[in-house]
Amino acid sequence: MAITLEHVEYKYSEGTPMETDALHDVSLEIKDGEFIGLIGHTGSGKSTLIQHLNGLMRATSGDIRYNGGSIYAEGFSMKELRSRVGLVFQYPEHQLFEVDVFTDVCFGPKNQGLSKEETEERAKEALSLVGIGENYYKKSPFELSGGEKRRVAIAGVLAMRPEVLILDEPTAGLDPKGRDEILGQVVRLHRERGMTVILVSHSMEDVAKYVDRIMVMNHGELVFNDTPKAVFAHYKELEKMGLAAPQVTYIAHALKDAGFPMKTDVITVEEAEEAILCTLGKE
Amino acid sequence: MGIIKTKNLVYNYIKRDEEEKIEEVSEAVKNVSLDIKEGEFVAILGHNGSGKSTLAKHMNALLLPTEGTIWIGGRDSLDEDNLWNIRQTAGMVFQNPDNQIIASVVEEDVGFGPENIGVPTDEIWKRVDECLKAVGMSAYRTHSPNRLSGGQKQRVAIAGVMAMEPKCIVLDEPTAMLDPNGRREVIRTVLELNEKKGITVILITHYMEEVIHADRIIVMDEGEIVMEGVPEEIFSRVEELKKYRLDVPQVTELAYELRKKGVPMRPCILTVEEFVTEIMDTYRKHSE
Amino acid sequence: HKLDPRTKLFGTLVLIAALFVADNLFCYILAAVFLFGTIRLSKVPVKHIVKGLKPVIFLLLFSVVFNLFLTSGEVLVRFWVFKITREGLLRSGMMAVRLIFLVMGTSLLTFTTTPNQLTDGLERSLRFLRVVRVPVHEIAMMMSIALRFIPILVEETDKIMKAQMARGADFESGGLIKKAKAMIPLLVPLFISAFRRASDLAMAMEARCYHGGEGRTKMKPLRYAARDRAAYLVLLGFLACIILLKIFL
Amino acid sequence: MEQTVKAKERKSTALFICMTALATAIICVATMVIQIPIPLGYAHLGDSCILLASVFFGWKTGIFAGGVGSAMADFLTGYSQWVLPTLIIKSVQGFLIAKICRNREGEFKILSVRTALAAAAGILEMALGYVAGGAVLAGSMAAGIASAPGLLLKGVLNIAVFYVVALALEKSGVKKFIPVK
Repeated sequence: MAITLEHVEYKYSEGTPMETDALHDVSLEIKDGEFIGLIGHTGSGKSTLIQHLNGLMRATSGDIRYNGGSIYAEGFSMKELRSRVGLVFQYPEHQLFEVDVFTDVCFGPKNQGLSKEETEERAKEALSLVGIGENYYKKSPFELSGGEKRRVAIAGVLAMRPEVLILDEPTAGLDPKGRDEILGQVVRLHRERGMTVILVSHSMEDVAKYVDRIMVMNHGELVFNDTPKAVFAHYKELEKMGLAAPQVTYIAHALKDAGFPMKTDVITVEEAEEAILCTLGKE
Repeated sequence: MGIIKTKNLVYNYIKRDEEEKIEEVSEAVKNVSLDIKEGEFVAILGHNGSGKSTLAKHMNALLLPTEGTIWIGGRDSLDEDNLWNIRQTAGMVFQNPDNQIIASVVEEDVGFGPENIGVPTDEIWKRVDECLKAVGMSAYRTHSPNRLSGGQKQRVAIAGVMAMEPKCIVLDEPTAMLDPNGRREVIRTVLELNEKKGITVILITHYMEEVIHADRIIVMDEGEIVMEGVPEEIFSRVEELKKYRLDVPQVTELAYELRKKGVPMRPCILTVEEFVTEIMDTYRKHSE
Repeated sequence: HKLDPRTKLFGTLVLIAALFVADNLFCYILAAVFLFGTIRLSKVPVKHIVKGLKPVIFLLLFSVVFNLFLTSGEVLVRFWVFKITREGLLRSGMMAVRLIFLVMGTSLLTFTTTPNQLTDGLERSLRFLRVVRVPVHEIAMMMSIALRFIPILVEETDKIMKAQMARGADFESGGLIKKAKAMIPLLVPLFISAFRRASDLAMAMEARCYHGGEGRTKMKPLRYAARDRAAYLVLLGFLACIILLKIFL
Repeated sequence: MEQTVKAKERKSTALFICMTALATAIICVATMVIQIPIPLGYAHLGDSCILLASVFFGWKTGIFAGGVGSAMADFLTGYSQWVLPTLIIKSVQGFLIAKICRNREGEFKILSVRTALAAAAGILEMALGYVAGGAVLAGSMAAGIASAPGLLLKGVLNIAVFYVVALALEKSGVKKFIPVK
């Protein structure tokens, strides 16, 4: 049970002078139950990559396997794939359309051809997973706040009971508390339901805090694919790609350069605190 | 009197149902009084829905106070004759870069404001040249805005406001939809305008890293000003900020946590350099 | 092709008028000379202009075939119920040439003028309409804003479609009603987001002191240059020749 | 209270311009991009968007957005010889729809005889207009008439789309956003 990409290439407007490489020889594996962070600056190919994972874009060459079978094989149902690999786009405004929140969340399961009871049951379950209470069911999705819209949009995908959940910058434009709430719910989904999660984010601090593995895209290539600690150790290379490491990593390096003996592979505030206290305590 | 001054400003949003009957009145801004001096860099923080955007729109007379008064450049916004003067005094940059660029060519968009206020053609060209240079976008002057990155679009929007030669520029979450690179570009541009041209800047945001260089920070919650002071002072009150759904930079948080654990530190650390100096002091004392 | 957009607009209009007036060989020869002369001057590759003909091929063939067989007159060839007449041949040939010239002329305009320049040109040319209370400035403003938002909305349409396809939406299959219903998840978000954009944009325009066309100055005022005057002379001459040819031949 | 009323009035020019411009852009995009397979080729949704814009926003927007939006689509996709006929046909279409669907007080309902008549009139005008346009451009009536069945079929689909989307939009409370004229 996994998604594997083998030498996937994607070219825009192939065969014309405008041809551009959006993905270049990307090979990777996403195992069941992993929590992965995908980072890269705007235009690095990360959006193109996630759209390949559920078949919205078709690779120019290379192969993508879902649970062992190629998704490009004849007879493979893309519709089925899309309900297994749920993708939530960045702007909830792009998918909310129904008269009320509840009906909107029902759209996904209804498209799967489920019965009315089953559909409603799933919608209720999905909404409770993202912390939207029953008092919201009859509200128009257009009257919600930014954070609430985002949660309803996630519920709209969760209602299809996907095995993999891909979130494209779910916290963009939210205030700090809103960011923490959404991410907290995603973490719960991952921990309690064992759902595979791929989080696309610009916030290194968030990625460092939550994910098991980071994939870094640059100019359509997968440049790093490792644990957060290992990836952030390359903070100088990340900077050249227009990315960065969490601020605490810089603090650790700055301290070390100033002659303060401590380990530098810290990526969260707690780790940094512990490391500094450890050094100070020893003396 | 400063460039922007409000006295007991109140604004109520009135929600009406289909028959135009009043359904709900919500107080977006409650009794706000503040005074911003010329040349100041003021940051307004607050979570979504705290009333900071509503307050900002008063500074450009896009909204008029329900009660109380706001003076922009000494002019009362309730007096209709002042409208265009106010909008020339205080320019405004909005959140979504796509929804505020009007023309299909960068330089034409920068010229839009001056065209509206009847600036002669030669003067428009002079201003457009200057403003594009000031935001570092001269190389893109004949490009279509659609091909620019978010940060570049916001810089064009800033140039468009600058071309009207305002004394003050109000930025309403200009970085909320940008990636980290775009955010840095925009903030650097804004800082430069404030320092080099002496333009009053009012920056509304919820990214704490962006406000550490401000002269003054105002925190809003539920339509009221709840905290006000220089960055060092505001950021030393970590718990209070968290109560208002705000964050502090990691370095500030780390210093705060260490201080709680008994490591001697100044109460407000905003940059990595400050942090390193403080820790090294302690470390040397320890080693002795 | 650095002519004033107004000149180009007028030129295209003259060409269209000439083609509809023309009804004999000399007129067409003259039009051909004029058209190819302008194409050479504009330095637009002929290949691009020929490509513009593709979409009208069906219409072209259709009218040629119809005129070929259904015009009565002196019969040249006859097989079964079909007969090709001399008049039919002439007529269909003329139709074809007329259509081809029309497309070539208009695509020349498309290639040498950006929609924005056209908007500017139209605004100035139609200024006289203000006398009869047509809001020419507002119309031009709407045009240029619409042009700015077309690419943005194209991209947005694509994103919305993908977001809904990720939720299992199907835009292609089913009967008429099902297809119509399938458009709700696409068009509703598109319209709502457009309303939002419109009100945001209106606010941004107001914030930058927009208050209609009164008292506005222009950053890029249109000015006729010497080459425009020359072009007008050529155009008028061309029109005069066509009319003379039509009357005297 | 007085001030807010004034503010609303002042706002109307810019807002009206922007709303109409966006409607124009939507019509253009719907004509160029959204394609649905039907018997006899593909249908675009330009006409349903003209219906939506004219019904919701009134005749001024109908004329401008309908005519210019569709003409722009023709211009941008390389059918430039159609620009002029389209401009005329679709402007009249927008005007007809907006005028027929509203009663004297300027009110409208989606589910009403007026709206149904307006939609039918709009589509008929469009089909007739293009038949005539095709006839003029190709120089023969037959060429124009040959395109009629396709046009009508597209028209029916567009009316269907208009109804379902208009009802959905109305339910989602869009009317609030519409500038009052």
